[in-house]
Amino acid sequence: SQFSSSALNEPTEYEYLRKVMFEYMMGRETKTMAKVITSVLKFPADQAQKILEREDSRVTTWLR
Amino acid sequence: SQFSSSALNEPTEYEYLRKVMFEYMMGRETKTMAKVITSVLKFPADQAQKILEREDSRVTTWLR
Amino acid sequence: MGGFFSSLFSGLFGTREMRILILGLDGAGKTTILYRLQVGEVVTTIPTIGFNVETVTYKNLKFQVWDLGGQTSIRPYWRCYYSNTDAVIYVVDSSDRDRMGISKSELVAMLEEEELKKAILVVFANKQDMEQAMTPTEVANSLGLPCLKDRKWQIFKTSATKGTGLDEAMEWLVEALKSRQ
Amino acid sequence: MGGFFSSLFSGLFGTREMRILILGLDGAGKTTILYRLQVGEVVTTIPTIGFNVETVTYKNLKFQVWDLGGQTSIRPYWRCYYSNTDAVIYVVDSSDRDRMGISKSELVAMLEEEELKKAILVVFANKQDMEQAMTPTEVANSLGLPCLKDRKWQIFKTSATKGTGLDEAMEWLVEALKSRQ
Ligand SMILES: Nc1nc2c(ncn2[C@@H]2O[C@H](COP(=O)(O)OP(=O)(O)OP(=O)(O)O)[C@@H](O)[C@H]2O)c(=O)[nH]1
Ligand SMILES: Nc1nc2c(ncn2[C@@H]2O[C@H](COP(=O)(O)OP(=O)(O)OP(=O)(O)O)[C@@H](O)[C@H]2O)c(=O)[nH]1
Ligand SMILES: [Mg+2]
Ligand SMILES: [Mg+2]
Repeated sequence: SQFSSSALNEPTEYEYLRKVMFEYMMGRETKTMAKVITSVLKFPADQAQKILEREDSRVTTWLR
Repeated sequence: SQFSSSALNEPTEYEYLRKVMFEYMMGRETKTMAKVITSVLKFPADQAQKILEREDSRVTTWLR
Repeated sequence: MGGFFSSLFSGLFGTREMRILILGLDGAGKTTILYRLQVGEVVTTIPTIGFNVETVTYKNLKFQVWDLGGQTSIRPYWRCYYSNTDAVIYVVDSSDRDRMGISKSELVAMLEEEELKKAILVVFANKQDMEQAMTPTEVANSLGLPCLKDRKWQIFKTSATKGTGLDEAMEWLVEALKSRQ
Repeated sequence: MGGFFSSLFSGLFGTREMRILILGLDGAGKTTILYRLQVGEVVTTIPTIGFNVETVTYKNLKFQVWDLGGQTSIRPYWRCYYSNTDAVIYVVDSSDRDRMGISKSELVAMLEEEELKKAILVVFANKQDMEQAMTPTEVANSLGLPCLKDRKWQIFKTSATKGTGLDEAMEWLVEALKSRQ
């Protein structure tokens, strides 16, 4: 199957996304990770901004 | 550039990932979105489990 | 009728919103149905790459309804949404005879999932307004519904664009959810 | 010396950890350097697809050190990490003459970024243990360092595997960070 130019270009980028996503989902350095994720996945500017604004106001606590 | 079998198979999947990721990052239905993301990106089982366990103990509050 | 239902069910269902999934092949009419149920109108749809989720109020009951994209490559991810699902609305394009077999395989795979063991199944034999549409009985047989075990199910003929059949189906579903409690 | 530095800097730096990025082309030796700095040993590395981030204590000061993967396809994402960076350690494989031009372009692009305007630059002319290694002066000229404007920078010859040159470089960096305050 062909891959559109807007998609991930190669396995390294895909692997990279997984690594960064894992860190983000584990709550580590989420602001930086959010920047990377929105770049790798080429989010539209307005969506990226919404996400980053949200990161700025994040307060998370974890039970246990 | 060729794409490995472990990567996203086609543009639809890539578009789908973006949509789900955006919802996740905006804090909507995060448990379900986390399941989808770890599936689409084929996270190793142990990583997926860590992420889902973390979702179960998530308490987030947003300033403003 | 609304008053009757609301007073009866507010006690029975408690405060929990029911969770309903709308599944089926691409182009079956899922998104059209979701917005028919929510706003009572036919909306213009594009193929759903992702999902739509809306709160649908029916007979004063609240449902959280998920309409998942049905294209081949994203069907494998339906299962990520199964947890805590009370009912599945399975939509079939009754005029799409060629893909009835695929629709059946997807349905069978879905019903095998542990998380959906207790979910109620409503099949919408949709697009009944089209000339070449199969009858609900034909659709039921093609999907193998008569052979289902340990499953509360029913099939209805609908036309999402004309708005026919949806009310009957939803009423049955509400009753089924009620009696399951 | 540790006592001197710790008492001097605890006041100057306050409690904020300094943020340092290690950048450079793939295979330059970034990950080897990170762990040399952190644990004082040569570790076996694999190409970094992603990043490593470690807290490095040097002269009783704490640095948060980010080592970013340098492969071509993930270099465009370096810029996502620039915010709040106090210093960049730019690592060059001094024996890789063919790619000195690419290394220069990446460095130039990086230094143009607004977020790094105040960041201090330390270049590690690494792999000096190799016979064909360029001298630090040659490396500096190839990278165009002498022409840099409004930038505090210095170059050091290092061998991450032999462990030479790293101390001098880090001492200069600490001084530079101090005088910047
Ligand atoms: N004739 C007829 N057309 C219908 C009916 N229901 C839906 N359609 C049309 O079928 C097409 C596909 O409908 P959608 O609701 O987008 O289909 P879907 O199941 O959401 O498809 P995916 O999002 O790709 O999974 C649209 O052009 C609808 O207007 C119906 O009952 N009769
Ligand atoms: N001879 C010699 N080899 C070195 C030196 N520093 C690192 N290496 C070797 O160079 C290879 C690449 O080193 P890494 O630290 O993994 O390179 P990197 O810059 O992190 O590469 P990426 O992660 O792909 O960006 C390894 O085999 C190291 O052992 C050095 O000073 N001299
Ligand atoms: Mg749809
Ligand atoms: Mg590395």
